[in-house]
Amino acid sequence: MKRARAEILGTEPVGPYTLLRIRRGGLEPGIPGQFFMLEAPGRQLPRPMSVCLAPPGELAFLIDPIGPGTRALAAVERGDELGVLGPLGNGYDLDIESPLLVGGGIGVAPLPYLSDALGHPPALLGFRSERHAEAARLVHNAEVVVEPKLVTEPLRDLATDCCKVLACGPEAMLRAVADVIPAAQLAWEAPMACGYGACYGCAVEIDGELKRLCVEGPVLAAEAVAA
Amino acid sequence: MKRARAEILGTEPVGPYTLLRIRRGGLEPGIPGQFFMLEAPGRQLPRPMSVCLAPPGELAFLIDPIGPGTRALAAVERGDELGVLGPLGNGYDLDIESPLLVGGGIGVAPLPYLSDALGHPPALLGFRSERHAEAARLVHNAEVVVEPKLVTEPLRDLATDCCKVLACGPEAMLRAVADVIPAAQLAWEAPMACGYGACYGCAVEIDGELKRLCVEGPVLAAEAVAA
Amino acid sequence: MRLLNASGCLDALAAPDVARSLDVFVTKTVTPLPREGNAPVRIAEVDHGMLNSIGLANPGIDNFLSHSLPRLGELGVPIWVSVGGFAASDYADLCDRLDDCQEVAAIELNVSCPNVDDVPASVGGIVGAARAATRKPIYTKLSPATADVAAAARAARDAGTDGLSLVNTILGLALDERTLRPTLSRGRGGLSGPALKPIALAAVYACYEATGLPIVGMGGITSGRDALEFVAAGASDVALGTILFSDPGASTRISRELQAELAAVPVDSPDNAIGLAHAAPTFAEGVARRDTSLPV
Amino acid sequence: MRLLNASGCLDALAAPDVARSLDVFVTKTVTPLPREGNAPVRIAEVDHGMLNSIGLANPGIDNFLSHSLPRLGELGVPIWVSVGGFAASDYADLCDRLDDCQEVAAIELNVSCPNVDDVPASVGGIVGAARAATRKPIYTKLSPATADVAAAARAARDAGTDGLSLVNTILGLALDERTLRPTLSRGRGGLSGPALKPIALAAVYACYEATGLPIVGMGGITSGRDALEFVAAGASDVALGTILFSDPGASTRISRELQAELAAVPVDSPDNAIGLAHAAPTFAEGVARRDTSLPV
Ligand SMILES: Cc1cc2nc3c(=O)[nH]c(=O)nc-3n(C[C@H](O)[C@H](O)[C@H](O)COP(=O)(O)OP(=O)(O)OC[C@H]3O[C@@H](n4cnc5c(N)ncnc54)[C@H](O)[C@@H]3O)c2cc1C
Ligand SMILES: Cc1cc2nc3c(=O)[nH]c(=O)nc-3n(C[C@H](O)[C@H](O)[C@H](O)COP(=O)(O)OP(=O)(O)OC[C@H]3O[C@@H](n4cnc5c(N)ncnc54)[C@H](O)[C@@H]3O)c2cc1C
Ligand SMILES: Cc1cc2nc3c(=O)[nH]c(=O)nc-3n(C[C@H](O)[C@H](O)[C@H](O)COP(=O)(O)O)c2cc1C
Ligand SMILES: Cc1cc2nc3c(=O)[nH]c(=O)nc-3n(C[C@H](O)[C@H](O)[C@H](O)COP(=O)(O)O)c2cc1C
Ligand code: FES
Ligand code: FES
Repeated sequence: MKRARAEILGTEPVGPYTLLRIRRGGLEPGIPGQFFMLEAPGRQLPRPMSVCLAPPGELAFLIDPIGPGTRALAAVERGDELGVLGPLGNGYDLDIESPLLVGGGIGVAPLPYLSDALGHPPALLGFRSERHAEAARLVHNAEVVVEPKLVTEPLRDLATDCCKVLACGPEAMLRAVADVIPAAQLAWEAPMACGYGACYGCAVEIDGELKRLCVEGPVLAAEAVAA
Repeated sequence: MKRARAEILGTEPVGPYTLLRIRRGGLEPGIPGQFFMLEAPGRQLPRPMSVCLAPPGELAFLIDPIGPGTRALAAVERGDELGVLGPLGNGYDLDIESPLLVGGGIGVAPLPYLSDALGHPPALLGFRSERHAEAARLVHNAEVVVEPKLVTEPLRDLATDCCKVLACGPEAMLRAVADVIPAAQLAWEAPMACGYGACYGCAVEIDGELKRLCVEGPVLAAEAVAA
Repeated sequence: MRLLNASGCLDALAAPDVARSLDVFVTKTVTPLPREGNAPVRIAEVDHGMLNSIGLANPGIDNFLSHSLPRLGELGVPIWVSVGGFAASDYADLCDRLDDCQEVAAIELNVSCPNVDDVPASVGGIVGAARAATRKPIYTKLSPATADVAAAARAARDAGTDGLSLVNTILGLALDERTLRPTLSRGRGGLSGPALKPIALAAVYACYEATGLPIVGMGGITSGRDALEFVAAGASDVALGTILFSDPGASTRISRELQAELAAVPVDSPDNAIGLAHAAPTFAEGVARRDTSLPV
Repeated sequence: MRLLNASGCLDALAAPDVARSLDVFVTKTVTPLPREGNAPVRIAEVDHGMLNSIGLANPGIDNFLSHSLPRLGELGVPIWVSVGGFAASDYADLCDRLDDCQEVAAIELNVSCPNVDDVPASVGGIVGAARAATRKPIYTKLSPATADVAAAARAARDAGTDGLSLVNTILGLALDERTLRPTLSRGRGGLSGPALKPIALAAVYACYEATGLPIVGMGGITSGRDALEFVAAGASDVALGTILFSDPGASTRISRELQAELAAVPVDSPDNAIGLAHAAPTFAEGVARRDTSLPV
């Protein structure tokens, strides 16, 4: 993990989300599924954000402004500097055959970078509305479903054991995916104060015990998480 | 007393001090020696400031940036808005013959407006340095002394009972003036949280008892203050 | 839900218009004898609040009854009198003196001033003595500076208090920017303002759960959102303190903001939001829109 | 003056470089048996700080001694072990187990965790039992949530503590933005960060005056200026907690800032600033440049 003050190169709306681009400088982009802690201007604690895109010299994050921290991040301006720490946690295992990416809502965030790393495998994305679905444009080769339709329906047909699923999304979706595909790799969320194992705030039940998601995850094998 | 959000018309340096000009709007300038509570951006409490000048449509305050509140006030920018409350307290009694204004340091602040109200009577101003003495230009008809010389020296010769002294300045100076001229009107300072009698924070010893300076003063008869 | 001033944060005789903007005016704490209060400097700003060591400056009960109270009675706002002493008998005497005054709507027992050296006797003892001395509604004001504020609240309830005022200040220190000596002559002083809010909210939450008594919530309230949180935590009324120093018009602003906040919850009146934080999860989840993805 | 981490705010095995940037590493509180801690959600941000209800999640003394301590010993940083229990005998046993470990430079007695239901016995009893069980230096960590923290400090001194760690968190509450229910599953949690600073500073000031013991000061320290204020109030060492979450490099930055602050006071070394806030007025006036005009 490395800490830096990174220059903000720009922000752009993607449906209801904001794509935040920073200068990469000496920071490693890390493995898809890893995350950075981003300073949330005016707030006490940084916020965990997955690497969304890593073009040369840049890092980009896709932000869903749902509360004080993410609203502050979505409001930063080009030229400002932001304290960033990362890459953190464990990303997806990329050493797999015929991957299928599955995302729900803001869970799409890590998939563009993941898709690039895997040579643009097929992806299945679910969103709450057409507007949210605009984020699908960040992911190559994606099939999109919008509520009331859920990703788990097409998933049943598609993903028998023909392919390995890598997913990120809200809890309900991840649990449904885990049911259909026990071998899936799932990226989870938890409130995080530090992101590097210091606070024990991000505890989640893994293999039957409370463990730190920032240390053990955020990507976990589906079996690891209690049903 | 009236509360308003006033537009900042501009700031200009006067020696080490800052002259802050705001749009008067519906605010009364009050009597010279009265003060306003000015919001100090980013701070919890407003700060008391004497009316320094009251040209048509404006109010001006002279600020000595000595701490977080005054530094924040000296740093405001034209076009910003500031919460202001006033006029507050009791000003100078202007119904007097042959007045002599005496000021020390930032104690010069209320004197320009006072001088205008009295038709520019003679003034005696003392400062710590030539740079501080630049503030003397705000007061007509002023004689200036710079440390190590003190205003009390010329005062002894000048003000027997030939004239009525109205003074503002640091405690040491006010006490010295009180010794020479028991009939003087003196404007005192105290830390103030509210400026309108609510907090009892500004208590000072007046006529032998702790009383609220924002209610009884800030201008007091020299005799009122214990030696 | 009524909007009050916090005791010691408004002088209705010095600022009658501000007092009239409130639903209830609460006096500064009155003691048996007159008190000048502590020596200046007795206020200091800190980054997220302020300290005070006023030390219960007040005219004493005799002058209060003869001079202040009659004039307060003319304001047309219900008057609560805050009383303080150093023994249960002091509180009993003060309540006894106030019991016949028809200007007095309620009595607040300040058993929690951090700025006087003699700590008053046990909460239960004081409330019991006061209860025996008056039929007026009694609100007991507690300090958050205790390991178990709910225990003090229970003691007050069992001794017959009608309600609780939560919270008083907690001791803090500020050092002068240049000398590094305490800014306040007395050294430490009571911390109020935004820094106190989470502590005050926790006290209201715990005491509501422990006693179900009516609670006047206070501590760092600066917005309608803050007021709503105190109500949700269990306050039936809320009081404004430090915010009045920078914004004498705060009560009007905060009532307006509160209405907007209620529309968002959504709850139609503040009274229907009382204790919402204690509501059954099912209800709360109903309010919550989107499922978060915590795997637990 | 040494720079430590606050217990529970750094895992030296997860972030060895951060631990090595400190003069002393303090472990998260270790209890007799393993503890998973409280159910999530167990952290929440508030406007001027944060709440936690971790609940002493730790591997228990056996695993700590067999797995963690040997690896901590290899860091090359002096190790203080924080211990916690629910009876004086727990503390005695823990101290006894640690007494022979040469990796352990000192023991911190956490008698002040707000996130466990069983409140430990009296401070004096715990410290006395611990003192009898170990020759290691003992620092007793106190809570600011008391009417008289100096009394607890005296009790700890009389029972044989070598120093004090001041302060632990104080209970606070945060409500979810949309549901108005407590953000933490446990309801209330310990408040840390800038909002705690004036309260912590007051505790250090009072306990230094009351005991003269060495004090590790902590509570909302985010800058060199904050560190200097804790030292001036009476801390001989200072610890960083919440700030480490947003700035793992805080210790290096704060030491640098502290040097600059000292130059301004002016004092040549932090140790010469210890207790400066208690210095004779004459000295302080010497430091102060300009006379204010308070007529008192
Ligand atoms: C490893 C990891 C990677 C992450 N990557 C991303 C990312 O790339 N992009 C991104 O936008 N977020 C991401 N998140 C989630 C993000 O960190 C949180 O949404 C953020 O910390 C919330 O902070 P806040 O202050 O804005 O909102 P909070 O104050 O923490 O929560 C605000 C309100 O939102 C509610 N809430 C909580 N979760 C949700 C939710 N999911 N939707 C709607 N309301 C909710 C809460 O009830 C609360 O009322 C990630 C989280 C983790 C752990
Ligand atoms: C009625 C009244 C009218 C006033 N009018 C004016 C005015 O017109 N212009 C103006 O500039 N000020 C005026 N003052 C003083 C001004 O209000 C204070 O200087 C201000 O409130 C200080 O706030 P602060 O946060 O900047 O400094 P504080 O944090 O309050 O003090 C900062 C530091 O300055 C030190 N300090 C305190 N007083 C002084 C001082 N006089 N000189 C140097 N250091 C000092 C303190 O020890 C502290 O370390 C007036 C005060 C009153 C009561
Ligand atoms: C200047 C000042 C004076 C106070 N005087 C009293 C008092 O006389 N009696 C009392 O019960 N509380 C007193 N308090 C405490 C307040 O009533 C209130 O409990 C506390 O300030 C928290 O509310 P706030 O954060 O909104 O100010 C005083 C507070 C301040 C700031
Ligand atoms: C997440 C978290 C966990 C903590 N765990 C412990 C602990 O295990 N033992 C302890 O004595 N204090 C613990 N504390 C309290 C800190 O050691 C410290 O006393 C407090 O946070 C104040 O310092 P700060 O404001 O700099 O964080 C914890 C604090 C936080 C924020
Ligand atoms: S976020 Fe702090 S330990 Fe995981
Ligand atoms: S400043 Fe508040 S009473 Fe005078």
